[in-house]
Amino acid sequence: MQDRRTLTDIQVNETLTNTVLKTPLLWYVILAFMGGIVMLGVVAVGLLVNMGQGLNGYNRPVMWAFFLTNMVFWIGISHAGVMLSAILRLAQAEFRRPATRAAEVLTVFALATAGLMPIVHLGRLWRAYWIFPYDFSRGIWPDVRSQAVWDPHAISTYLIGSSLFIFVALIPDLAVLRDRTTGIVHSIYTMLAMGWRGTVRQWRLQAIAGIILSALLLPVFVSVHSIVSWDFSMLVGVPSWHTTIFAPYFVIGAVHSGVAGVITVLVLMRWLFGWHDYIRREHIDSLARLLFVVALAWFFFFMLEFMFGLYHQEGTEMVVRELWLFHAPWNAIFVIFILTAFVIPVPLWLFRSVRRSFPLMFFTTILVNVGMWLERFLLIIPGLERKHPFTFSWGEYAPSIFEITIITATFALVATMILLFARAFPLIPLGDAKEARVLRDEIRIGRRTVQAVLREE
Amino acid sequence: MTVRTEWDHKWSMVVDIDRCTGCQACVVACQAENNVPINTEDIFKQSRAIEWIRIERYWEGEFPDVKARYLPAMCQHCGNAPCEPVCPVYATYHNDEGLNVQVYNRCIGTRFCANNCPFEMRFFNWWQPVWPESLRNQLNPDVTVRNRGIMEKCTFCVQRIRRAERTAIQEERDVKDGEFAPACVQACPTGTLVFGNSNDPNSRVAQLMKSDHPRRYRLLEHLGTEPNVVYLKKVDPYLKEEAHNGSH
Amino acid sequence: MASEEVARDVLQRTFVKGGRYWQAVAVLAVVFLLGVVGFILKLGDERAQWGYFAATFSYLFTVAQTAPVVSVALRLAKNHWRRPLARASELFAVVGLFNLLFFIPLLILLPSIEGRNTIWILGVWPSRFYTPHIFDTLALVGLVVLGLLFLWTAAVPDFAAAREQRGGRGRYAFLALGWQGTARQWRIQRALLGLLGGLYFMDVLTTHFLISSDFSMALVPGWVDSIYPTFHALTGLQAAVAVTIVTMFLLRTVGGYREYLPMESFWGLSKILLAMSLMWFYFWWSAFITFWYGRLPVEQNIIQLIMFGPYRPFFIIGFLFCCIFAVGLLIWNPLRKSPAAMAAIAAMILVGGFFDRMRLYVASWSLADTTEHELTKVPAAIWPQVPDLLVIAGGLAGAVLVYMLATRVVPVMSIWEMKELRLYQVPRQLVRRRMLSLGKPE
Amino acid sequence: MDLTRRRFLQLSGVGALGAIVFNGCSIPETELEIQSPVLIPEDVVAGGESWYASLCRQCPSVEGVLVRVVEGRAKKVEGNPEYPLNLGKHSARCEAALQELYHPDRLQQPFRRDGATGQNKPITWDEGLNELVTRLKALRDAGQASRVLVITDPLRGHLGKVTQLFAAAYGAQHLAFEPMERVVLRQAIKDVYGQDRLPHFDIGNSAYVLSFGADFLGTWVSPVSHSVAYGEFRQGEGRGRGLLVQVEPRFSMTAASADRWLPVRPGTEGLLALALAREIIAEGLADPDAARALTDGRGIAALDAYGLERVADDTGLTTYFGKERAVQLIQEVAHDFATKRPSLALGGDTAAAHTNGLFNLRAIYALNYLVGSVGAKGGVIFNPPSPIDDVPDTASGAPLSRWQEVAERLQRGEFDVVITRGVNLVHGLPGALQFQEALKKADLIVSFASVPDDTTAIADLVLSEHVALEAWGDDIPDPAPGYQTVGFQQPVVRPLYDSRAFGDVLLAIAPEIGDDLGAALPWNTMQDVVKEGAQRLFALNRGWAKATAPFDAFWVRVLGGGGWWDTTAISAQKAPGASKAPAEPVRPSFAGDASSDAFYLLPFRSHALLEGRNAHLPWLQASPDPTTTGVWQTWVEINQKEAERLEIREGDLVELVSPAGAIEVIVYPTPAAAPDVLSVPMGQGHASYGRYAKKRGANPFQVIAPQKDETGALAWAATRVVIRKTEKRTRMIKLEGLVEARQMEESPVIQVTRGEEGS
Ligand SMILES: Nc1nc2c(c(=O)[nH]1)N[C@H]1C(S)=C(S)[C@@H](COP(=O)(O)OP(=O)(O)OC[C@H]3O[C@@H](n4cnc5c(=O)[nH]c(N)nc54)[C@H](O)[C@@H]3O)O[C@H]1N2
Ligand SMILES: Nc1nc2c(c(=O)[nH]1)N[C@H]1C(S)=C(S)[C@@H](COP(=O)(O)OP(=O)(O)OC[C@H]3O[C@@H](n4cnc5c(=O)[nH]c(N)nc54)[C@H](O)[C@@H]3O)O[C@H]1N2
Ligand code: SF4
Ligand code: SF4
Ligand code: SF4
Ligand code: SF4
Ligand code: SF4
Repeated sequence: MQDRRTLTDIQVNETLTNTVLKTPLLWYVILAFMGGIVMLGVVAVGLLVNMGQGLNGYNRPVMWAFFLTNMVFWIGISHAGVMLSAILRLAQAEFRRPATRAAEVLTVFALATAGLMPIVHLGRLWRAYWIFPYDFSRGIWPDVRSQAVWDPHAISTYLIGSSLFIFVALIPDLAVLRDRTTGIVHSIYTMLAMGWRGTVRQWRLQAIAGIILSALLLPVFVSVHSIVSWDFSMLVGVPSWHTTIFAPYFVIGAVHSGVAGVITVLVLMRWLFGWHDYIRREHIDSLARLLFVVALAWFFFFMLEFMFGLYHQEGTEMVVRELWLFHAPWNAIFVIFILTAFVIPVPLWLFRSVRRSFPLMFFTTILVNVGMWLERFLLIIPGLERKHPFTFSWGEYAPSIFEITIITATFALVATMILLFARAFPLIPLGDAKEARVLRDEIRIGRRTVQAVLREE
Repeated sequence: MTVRTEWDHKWSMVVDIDRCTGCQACVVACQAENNVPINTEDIFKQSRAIEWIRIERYWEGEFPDVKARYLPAMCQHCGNAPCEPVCPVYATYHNDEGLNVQVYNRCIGTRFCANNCPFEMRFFNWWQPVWPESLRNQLNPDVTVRNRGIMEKCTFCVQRIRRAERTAIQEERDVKDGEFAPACVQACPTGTLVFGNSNDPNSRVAQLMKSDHPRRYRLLEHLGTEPNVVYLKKVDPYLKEEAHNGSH
Repeated sequence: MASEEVARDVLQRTFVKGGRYWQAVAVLAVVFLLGVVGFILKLGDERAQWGYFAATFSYLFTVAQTAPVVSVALRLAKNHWRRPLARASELFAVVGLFNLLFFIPLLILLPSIEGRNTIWILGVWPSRFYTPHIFDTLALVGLVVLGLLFLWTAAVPDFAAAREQRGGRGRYAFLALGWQGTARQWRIQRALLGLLGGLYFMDVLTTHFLISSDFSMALVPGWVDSIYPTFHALTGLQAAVAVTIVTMFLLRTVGGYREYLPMESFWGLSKILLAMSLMWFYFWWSAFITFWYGRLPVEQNIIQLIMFGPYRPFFIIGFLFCCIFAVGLLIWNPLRKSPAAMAAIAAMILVGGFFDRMRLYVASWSLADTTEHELTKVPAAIWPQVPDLLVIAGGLAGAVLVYMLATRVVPVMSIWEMKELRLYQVPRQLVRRRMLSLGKPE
Repeated sequence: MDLTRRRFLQLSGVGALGAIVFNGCSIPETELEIQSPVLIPEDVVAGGESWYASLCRQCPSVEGVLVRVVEGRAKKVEGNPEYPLNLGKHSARCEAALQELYHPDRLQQPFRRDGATGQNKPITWDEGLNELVTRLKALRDAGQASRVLVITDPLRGHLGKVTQLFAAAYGAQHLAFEPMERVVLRQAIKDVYGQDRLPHFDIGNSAYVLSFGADFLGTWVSPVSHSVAYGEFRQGEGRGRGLLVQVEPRFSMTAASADRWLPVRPGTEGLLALALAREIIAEGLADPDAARALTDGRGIAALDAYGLERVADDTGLTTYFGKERAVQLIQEVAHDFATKRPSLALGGDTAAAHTNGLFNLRAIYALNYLVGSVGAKGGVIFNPPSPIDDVPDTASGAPLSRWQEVAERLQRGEFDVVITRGVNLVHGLPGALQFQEALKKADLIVSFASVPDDTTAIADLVLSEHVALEAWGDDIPDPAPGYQTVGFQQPVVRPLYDSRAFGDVLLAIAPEIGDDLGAALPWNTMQDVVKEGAQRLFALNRGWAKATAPFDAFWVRVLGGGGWWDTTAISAQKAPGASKAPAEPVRPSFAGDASSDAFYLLPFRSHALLEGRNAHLPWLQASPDPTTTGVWQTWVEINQKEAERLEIREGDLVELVSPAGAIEVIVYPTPAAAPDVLSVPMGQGHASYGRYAKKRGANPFQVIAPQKDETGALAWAATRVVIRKTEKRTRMIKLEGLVEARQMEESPVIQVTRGEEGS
């Protein structure tokens, strides 16, 4: 049953702008805590710059590890935004409405964080800008054959695109804020609202812009994670990475963790800002169903990846599978990953009661992301530990305190950025909330009342 | 203004495993020649020792029929080097003399190349290399001391190649076979390592790496990286069966 | 049209077929018999010569046995526009029975896995039978059974309607299984449809995985392409949508069901077809770029074998028809809204799909030595002989024939769903605009 | 590069295309453009370089080197291609001469150690020498010159001569110290071949080398010269591939390179040699004269004690291979040794380091008579005497018996002044001798050192010495390459610090101690001494550097060429022929636990650090052991199955306990160790030897019991130890990764062939 309450436009405006106009005390507490962790991370990065990557746990042959694992993870999370906003917008799915803004914001911040990871990982990160074709006079171009060139370009395209996407959707809400603030803040919102008056033409243009951006961003979203996957799958140097399924496997995995991340954030928002009337059971129910399908598909891809590692009976692939299954700590990580990313949460979502429970969805989606982080870890590191038949060089990897600090800080960073965003802009699109209210309908069939939505004929 | 030589050199190496005794002379020679940082105990503990050439020892069999097989391994200067296309900044590229060149100044330390090197021949400077002041006196002025955060690997002692070529230009002649050798080759007492211009059919290296040499093979040939280092198989007259002969 | 009228009309069209129908049946039967002649001519050929036969099998599997998934998936997604086309796609389950005929010779021709690098385990007895034989047969037969059960379950209310019309006796009395339309029966039917549909979907994926691995990839030494089964399944789904569109179009134009098949149904499927065509590129590219960039000699050879070498014309036709042209045309909304255009595009995709199957299967079957570690030499192309052409034509004709005969028994429009549609779709006025209110039953 | 319009269009065209199509398959045109500005520093060579010939002093072989000098700094040491011993090649140790030169802990001036506080006080050379001279003078004047003891490393060439002259003229005792001397080897060569000088083993021309215990490719006698020959022996052009069989209880580097490794029980090498002799004679493959001599004319009955089966049992081969195969192996080796000629038997290291060492070596070297390899190509080639007659051309450390005696005399206070140079007695003598305590009984310990070691640490007067690269010298190699050879050592850099050469100091103080000393040592500097030696060579008027011009031209030639040699000056001496084999074997005896829990302890010279003299050099500390790949530590190699049985794993710290003491070492289980043997590398365990060696690892001399051979030499392989587990663990530091390196079956990186193709 749907537990919706009829709200007026005024109520909508009041409650959804309360993050901006009336900040809860908890906001400051959490912000301070998260900000502190971010500062720790900044110090750690400073030390890395100063002393060298030796502070991390890397070695020969494990030259990539925690940071790139984390990059893949955050890129994964970032895939929720466009997935929900764009696809569901194009598909006119109603349940997307309260989630879009949060998802998009998560996208942008997760993406920015992801983009930081390979930079932090560089040996000479102060030279990171060399991967862009910035210097025409010297004639030194980046090598376009390198995935490390594709990556930053794809990520920055996606980042710019999705920022624009947020902004377009934000304009009407900015106008609301403009009208409710005074002083310097008012003038800033005035500038940002770009003269929004809510005329029919403006609404139509805004809707068209949203659809066009959705359609444009979709291929970008697929390509970003594909390219990230190619960082791995195109390498012949690491046989267990060199597999054709990586691109779609990474993309679907990203959607899996991303949608889970959005649900987590929605539940948190609901709790933090008290938006019980906007983020409702039916919303997370629908998202959970979507997640269920995605999880199945992802698992199918995972199985393929796993099977094909064994398919050829190549020693170099077999040893990696052997590490996964029989050697500590990988076997433990493998089990935890399978349990948390799939076995525990996914069957639970078969139950309506679970799908409609905020705490349970919160915990299951957290589990998913724990599992998905470990999945990336498992994909990346064991392959490097057992790279090639030169068994003489086989090694192992353990993260150092620096890596752990910086990884932790990235989580805090995303949280901090979302909190700051919430302080300046509404996290649920006001217009969408109102539109949803208008397009709601009911049909009577015999004695039953069936919920319905209005669609153009 | 590309550095051009008027001749057609392809520098290659032959490694006759049957001669190698694992004596490590080549290893230390390379470290002395190329300003390789000191591999301290800590560095070894971190699995970060840098040895541009290393002697890999593989066990075979069990006591008492046990064998130790030695593989002197250095950058294979692959003709189709997987490490090259992945470098975003052209810090590693192929030059026109068959060398896989590493440009330290360009490297930003992505370590992409190291991951894609199937031979595990690239070494990263995890720390700023340090020498006690007095030991810095030994550093070879022809070779850059690498900074932290960049990749390095065997260069085929490019500084020696350049010196020999420059001398040859001054004396208006071509570089003679055996006129110079990389440090490891020069050191190797058993003659395991042979270096030279494989484009010159009369050079020793070209003779040894002929495709019909009965013991010729290259590392991980099935990967198609076209290594520029040719190995000559170990001979073991007491081998139980003619195993390990597939090219895979 | 009122609900009662729908039932009467649809059943009428099921029971009584026109002359054109019978003419078509006759022609198809003749072509099928020619195919049988072709098959007999092929007996005794080397395995290499059976590539086209394998391609035909795979194509029928791809198109017909995947088609019911369209109905399954849309049902799960509760699309309101699926109702008119559900049966047309479900009905393809019957072609699966026919395709089993093709499967048997292939099983016998499959080379032993002795000396090959594969995860499959040798069978104990008799030694020629190993896991591919067992699992592939189980999966394929299971698929046929599940498909028929799914079709039956979905059609039970309609059989009951037919039974009523026929006076409660005869074969429809049996097929309707005592359907009375009680609330409990509806619940059971809905649950069964969900269950069988889910199982069918999974079995389709499994079978695509097995067939693509065992009947093509495994025959090429060194070809390890983890996305290939997914690509195979995806092309299957694309073909399934395409064949459904073509069938809908034929039903609309020559079958007389114009009123039942609204533009919206074509439009809905067309978007899916566009997505599939895009994914065609994506999956293909994922494999291609990995091989191409890696530059391993074996992978270069495989690219040569199945893309740019002997079967390049087949690949290009498949690539253009299923991907480039398809995407290029389908991005236009006016085309997507036109049933005729959609049918043309879908037909093109079906043709492209057949070429795609040929380049993959003929190439795989043409390799003599499957025990090598790697593909070191790309063999020359094998072109179809007359018997091959006969077999292809016979196979395709047989499949269509079986489908046409089935429409004689099973109503090709789902009567109960047409009724349902009329309940859940209510026109509404919102301010100044006419809208539809779409009921979403929980 | 001038950018024409056309070129610009070309470039932008290619660039755009390249961006669209990832042109990964070939080097795009543009890459060449990109290459041009990226000139790597190595492309630009700058600066001149000079190469000076000199001698390497990093190990007792003393080989010829060339040193690269740029801007007054030595940059690289390489083998001298002309030098007959090493022919341009060198060992890992050799390079590290640079690190000795630039060692951060080098003594920069003399020190006086305050006995009370233990504080080091820098002093000037004048102060130091003053004290020394005063002291020596006083003792001599008091008629107590014999209370002075001079201990040096074994010195050949003119430095040896100067030192000997000094000691003799003064009346002091002079002893040479080497931790693993060659007393037994010399005695055996003397006994069997009647030679004073070590012979040249002609491995390069041999078809079959049978080595007992001698790690001749690693550290034994002249490893680089052996290795150069070994390369030829294996794959030299125009010859078949030689076969190498190593009989050794430990899996040494040479065993690792051998075609067959026969891990016999320690001390039974001689037994096996005689069994082989018996078998060769029995098969009728032996040289008849030699066979007759060996068996005293009695036929193989004389060798009944060395029956095949019995020896197979006694050597332990039966235990490892099974009776049948063990017997077969011995027969096969005997047969091959006798038929694949020229063949060569050699022995040393562990074979000599037993209480029956001399028995073992005599038996081994006698084998060469049976196959006619004495004095023949591919066999044992005798060396002629030195071309300069009054300089030492053989030098070996004194045997253990002497050191025991010295220790006792020191304890009794019979020595007042002890002068040491280039020796680390505290580290290199068995701990049981308590030599450190004994030394401290002397009034004044004077130590010449460049990097202070354990012995320097207890010295009262520490005199900063030149390193070899700063000093003059020469060498009469022993063994020589089969002909007369003299190597010349010249300073290649100006001395870095306030240090002096040992020889120069002796020459400087001699006249001050007494006029007679001054007269006995009439030279001012070592340079003069060396030059005088050169003059005598010049006078010979032969050899490669023969010059008609004045001596100066000759001098420049020998300095530039690194030495003088005359390939025609070979030995004229004849071998005395085989002598009767002992009727009954001499069996080894072992100190320590005889129970089955105990293991034979086989200490071995580290390939880089040797007995410890190179432990202060970081390159050598970091140079992986050839078989274990261990670095920077002391480990114990133990058979994997034994380790499993004892439940110890790699990285466990265990104590090895012998009657002489105990050391703590790291466990390294290996497939290549006999079950009853433990081997431990030497080289570590310094209390002081610069920052890189200090307090690192353990010194096996601490557990070696002072067992002796009949020559009085230290039988360093005659100790048995038990393993005592500790609860401690650490990481075995090695180059090998974290997984035992074995090749993958389907993709071996080292391909092996049986080699029937004839290569
Ligand atoms: N890249 C670079 N180039 C520079 C400079 C720089 O900072 N960087 N600095 C510039 C400056 S300021 C200067 S002054 C010049 C210096 O340039 P140079 O005058 O070339 O100085 P050095 O290279 O120090 O040494 C010259 C040579 O003298 C030798 N030598 C040492 N002692 C003696 C001796 O007693 N007698 C004789 N005959 N030879 C001896 C050394 O071994 C060395 O080979 O370099 C200039 N060039
Ligand atoms: N260890 C060592 N010491 C030496 C020498 C040696 O070879 N080795 N050589 C000796 C010799 S020959 C010399 S000449 C001296 C040289 O000694 P210095 O005169 O100290 O020379 P540099 O070390 O080159 O430092 C010059 C400083 O000037 C700065 N600089 C560069 N360009 C400009 C400019 O346009 N304007 C200003 N204001 N500053 C500038 C540089 O950044 C640098 O900090 O060193 C002597 N000392
Ligand atoms: S061996 Fe490795 S580093 Fe050297 S060229 Fe080949 S891929 Fe590059
Ligand atoms: S580490 Fe340096 S050389 Fe290697 S890919 Fe990165 S930038 Fe290029
Ligand atoms: S060729 Fe030069 S750089 Fe390469 S391993 Fe040998 S010594 Fe080192
Ligand atoms: S120097 Fe020569 S023999 Fe010694 S380890 Fe190196 S390659 Fe082998
Ligand atoms: S073996 Fe090495 S250390 Fe010894 S003298 Fe020869 S080069 Fe020098």
